[in-house]
Amino acid sequence: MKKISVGRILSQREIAPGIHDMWIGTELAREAGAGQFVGVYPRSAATLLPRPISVCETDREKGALRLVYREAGAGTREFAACRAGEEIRLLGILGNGFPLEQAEGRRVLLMGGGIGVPPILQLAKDLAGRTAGQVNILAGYRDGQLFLAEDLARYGRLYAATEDGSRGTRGNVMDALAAHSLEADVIYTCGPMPMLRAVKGYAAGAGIRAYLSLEEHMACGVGACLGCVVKTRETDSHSHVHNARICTEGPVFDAQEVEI
Amino acid sequence: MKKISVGRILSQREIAPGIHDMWIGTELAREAGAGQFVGVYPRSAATLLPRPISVCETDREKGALRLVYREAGAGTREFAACRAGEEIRLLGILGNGFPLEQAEGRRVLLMGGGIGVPPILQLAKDLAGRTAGQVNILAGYRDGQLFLAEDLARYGRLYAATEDGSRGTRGNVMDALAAHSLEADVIYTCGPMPMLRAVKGYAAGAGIRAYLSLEEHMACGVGACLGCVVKTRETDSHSHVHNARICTEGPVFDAQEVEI
Amino acid sequence: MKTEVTIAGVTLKNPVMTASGTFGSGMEYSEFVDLNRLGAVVTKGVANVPWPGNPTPRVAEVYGGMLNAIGLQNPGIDVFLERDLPFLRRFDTRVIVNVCGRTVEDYLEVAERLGEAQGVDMLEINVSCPNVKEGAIAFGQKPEALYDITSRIKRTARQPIIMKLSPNVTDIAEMARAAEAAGADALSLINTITGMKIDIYKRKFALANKTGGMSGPAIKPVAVRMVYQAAHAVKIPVIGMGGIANGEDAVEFLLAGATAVSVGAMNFANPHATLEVLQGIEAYMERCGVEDVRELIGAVEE
Amino acid sequence: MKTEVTIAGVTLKNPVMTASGTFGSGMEYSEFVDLNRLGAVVTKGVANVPWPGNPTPRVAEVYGGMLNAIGLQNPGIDVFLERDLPFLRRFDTRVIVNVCGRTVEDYLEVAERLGEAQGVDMLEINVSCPNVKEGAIAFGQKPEALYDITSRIKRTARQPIIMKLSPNVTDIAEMARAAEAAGADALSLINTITGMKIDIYKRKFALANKTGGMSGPAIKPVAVRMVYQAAHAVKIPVIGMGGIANGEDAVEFLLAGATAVSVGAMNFANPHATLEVLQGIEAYMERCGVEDVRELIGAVEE
Repeated sequence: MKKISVGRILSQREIAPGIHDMWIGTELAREAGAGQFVGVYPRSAATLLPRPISVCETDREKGALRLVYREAGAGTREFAACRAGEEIRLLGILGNGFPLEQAEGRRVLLMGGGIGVPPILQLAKDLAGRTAGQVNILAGYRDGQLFLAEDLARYGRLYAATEDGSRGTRGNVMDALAAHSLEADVIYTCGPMPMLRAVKGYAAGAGIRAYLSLEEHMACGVGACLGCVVKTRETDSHSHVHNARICTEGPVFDAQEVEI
Repeated sequence: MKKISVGRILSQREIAPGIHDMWIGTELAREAGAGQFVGVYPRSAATLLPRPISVCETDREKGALRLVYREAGAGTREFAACRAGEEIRLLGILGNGFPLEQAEGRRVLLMGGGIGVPPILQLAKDLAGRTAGQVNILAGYRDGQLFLAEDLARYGRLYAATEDGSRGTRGNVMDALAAHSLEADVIYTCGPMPMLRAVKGYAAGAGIRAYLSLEEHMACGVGACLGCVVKTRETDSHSHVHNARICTEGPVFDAQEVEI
Repeated sequence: MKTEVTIAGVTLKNPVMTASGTFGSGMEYSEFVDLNRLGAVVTKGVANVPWPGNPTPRVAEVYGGMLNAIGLQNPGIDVFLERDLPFLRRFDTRVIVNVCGRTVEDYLEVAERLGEAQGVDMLEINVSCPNVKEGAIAFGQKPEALYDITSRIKRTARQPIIMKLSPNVTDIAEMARAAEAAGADALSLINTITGMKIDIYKRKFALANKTGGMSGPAIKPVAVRMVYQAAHAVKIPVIGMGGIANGEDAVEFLLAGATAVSVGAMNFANPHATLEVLQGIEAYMERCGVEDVRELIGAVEE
Repeated sequence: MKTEVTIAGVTLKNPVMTASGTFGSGMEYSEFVDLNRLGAVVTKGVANVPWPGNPTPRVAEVYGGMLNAIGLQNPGIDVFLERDLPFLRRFDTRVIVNVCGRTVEDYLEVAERLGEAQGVDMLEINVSCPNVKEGAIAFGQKPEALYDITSRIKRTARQPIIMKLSPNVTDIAEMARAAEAAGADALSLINTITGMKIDIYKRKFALANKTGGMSGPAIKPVAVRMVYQAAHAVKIPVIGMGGIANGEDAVEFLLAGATAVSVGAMNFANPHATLEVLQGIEAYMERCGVEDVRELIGAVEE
């Protein structure tokens, strides 16, 4: 169920230039699933809208939620300045999350690019033991700062790609996919739009299922404002036009259903 | 000279309901005179203008400035929430201040009403020993919460007036003035407009000098915006109309010069 | 303490409503707010057929507010009548349906369909959406055009009509008078103010539509001024909106002349905003000894 | 790094100017800012005779900005020429004199007097002050009236004239075209947006004038939109202003089509604002490899 709640920051550190890792003590940790997100409210009177940040990891026992986000504007800059012990206002839990059941007994490939890497972590954790063989994880980075790589490696076989070639395969996750000629029955992915388009194209060609986690500017985060929509192949049941709400019907969509 | 500077809050406490007493460590303490004021900047992005707050007391050795202010809106509410050790942005020192030389060897009466009491304190300190006999101080309050009364009593003979009659003379400072039939050659006063009008009238009738510290909504605080003006008897040398800038030509005016 | 207000013969239990387009058709926010406590729910704009709206990005944040260029995406009158209206009718609140169109005929078709429907208390006519090319705003920026569409809809509508005015005009009083003269039962204002944001590092417009409608606390002083001017230009009731975040903001609009108020963009910043506004109004009445909220309407000292 | 821009043949060392009415005649802020570093100083409005302005309160704070109703208090052209102009001429910056009046004749008289003066680089004609009853705004809200006064002043003025436009209009592009057609050498916008604030506990208007002109970061998106629309409607240069607080804000106006920018209300929030805006523009150029600031003018991707 969606609600406003106040969490307490447990820890905060910069794990790569401009990439911040925040653990928050919040009851939302118990219901938060891989691929879902929370709206985080800045305190400044000049920035009123909640910032959508996806679940990176949850510790259900401790009731702790991990958010790994990029410092991109006034809001995230403010979050980055928050210290352990401070309170933070949250809206959530939001979105549909990744369909775990689609991985049952299948060969699974997880692909994350840039700030799309964090949601892959909780997904890899949740899939552990449910898939056919070990999960393969492709993580794409700008440079050698492979944030979350160690965490990911714990839950699957990690293949890195870096744009500058400093670590792993030079190029993006698609290059790494080819380099390691990995095979899969289903792909789960999150990352920049060009990467998602490439994955969608690859999956269509290979005739395999792919689930994409999409991003878009949001206002309400709960499906009321219709700010964050994606063009869909079929008429969407809510809008009755070819537009699904990323915050509500998404952020995770079957690649075949969306036109990106 | 006017400038922007950052002070550090040394202490803060509520000395009467909604009345706050803040000591700030700032170099401005060395130049700040009785009747002058500083612009205090709120931090909130929603409140951009400096709040004019008059000098209550200065400790020139320690470099400490005392501001006693009423919680009246978003800005002062924010100040009231500030704690010792925090930084606070200041604009100043502003305004002309009380003309101390007019007190030399004269019988002096100081009159403060409500949040107009604080500036009287530094004035009383600065006049100590320069006047004919002891300074008489009339302080008017809403109720028995006689904030700053003890401080004032150290520098002159204090007569209190309270609207509810709980302490001193029932009524305002004019009632107390009559009750104690005090005499003076010169009056310095700060308080609400009705009180200032009464003092102006009394001084005119008694044929004595009176200096009024005026208040008005301000924007820039440095004489540029012409937001805070008072109607003057003579054409003002800056404006060339009958308007003087309270922030610059004032806030202290000879009662005969202003039409209030 | 009396909080009822009446608009065109329709009594609201209190003056707090939702601003069209910020509250969907009530469903989404019913998880946060008990709709039974609201004076009225104003729906997202409904057209005669489904509208796809504009390309994304559709929203951008600005200092103290936001810009939107949704483009009135909506599922159309059929779906509204089948799905949204029955949902709203389950609650004890007034239902005001916002009507949009590209041509006068579009508006008339929707008004007719709603006229046959049960449980629609009033229609709000959106002639001021800055984000759709045809229709909409065109009707809302010239007094003659506003007079024409208002009188035509009034002849068709079975329910009272509220004309929602655009702030993007030289003289809001003139627009208010035109709508009143044409038979409008009430006015609501302000709709959003046209704004623009540019991403200086990408050198691109923040919105695909280039311009968008600005809302939020940043625009409140403009809204209060226009509500005051409109309320003093006409005799019909005025519904005030524009950046209302709390009860004090709402009271400011009432004092300026509004009979009711709508909470818009602030629902996004605080899903409980509508109820907090209501509680804030009641707290103000308590504190200031106001027995009947109607005492506040237009009560600013002239 | 080149920061020079040229407006009507007058070259400014950089595009940062001051907004009329927020910087006096430079004297007050010269304690905080080295005026030699500014592209131009735009003075407070100057009339043919001293103006007393409006009663107080004249200013009020609003969310992310302020309202003012100073009413163009000014000492008149004589004092300006004797005291303020000689002061400004001591600095190596361009001097732009804002001209105000109640009748066309008032404007013409001031323009004539300034035509005989040395060291006045341009005139900015204020036909958009919302706070004076006669004249001013009346000329700035109808294209015909704007065309008339612009052409008459142009015939009299010896210096290039900048027409300062009001945002309180339905169609800013139409106003911009009218001024250009009448011979304006440049445009500056936006002046303040008319707003209102009510003290809900006193139930009084915050300003003695009831309404006031709104300025500050809160209005920036409206200003950027209007500057974009005006710049695309005319060929003459446009000077952009409205809530500029830092270099990034200034760059946004340049990308929207402004040739120069003015810092207004933010001088009150930060007396160093003008220089920080200049430093911010230079930092942006450095970071983005922009050699010449003129590359930025209207460079938003269409």
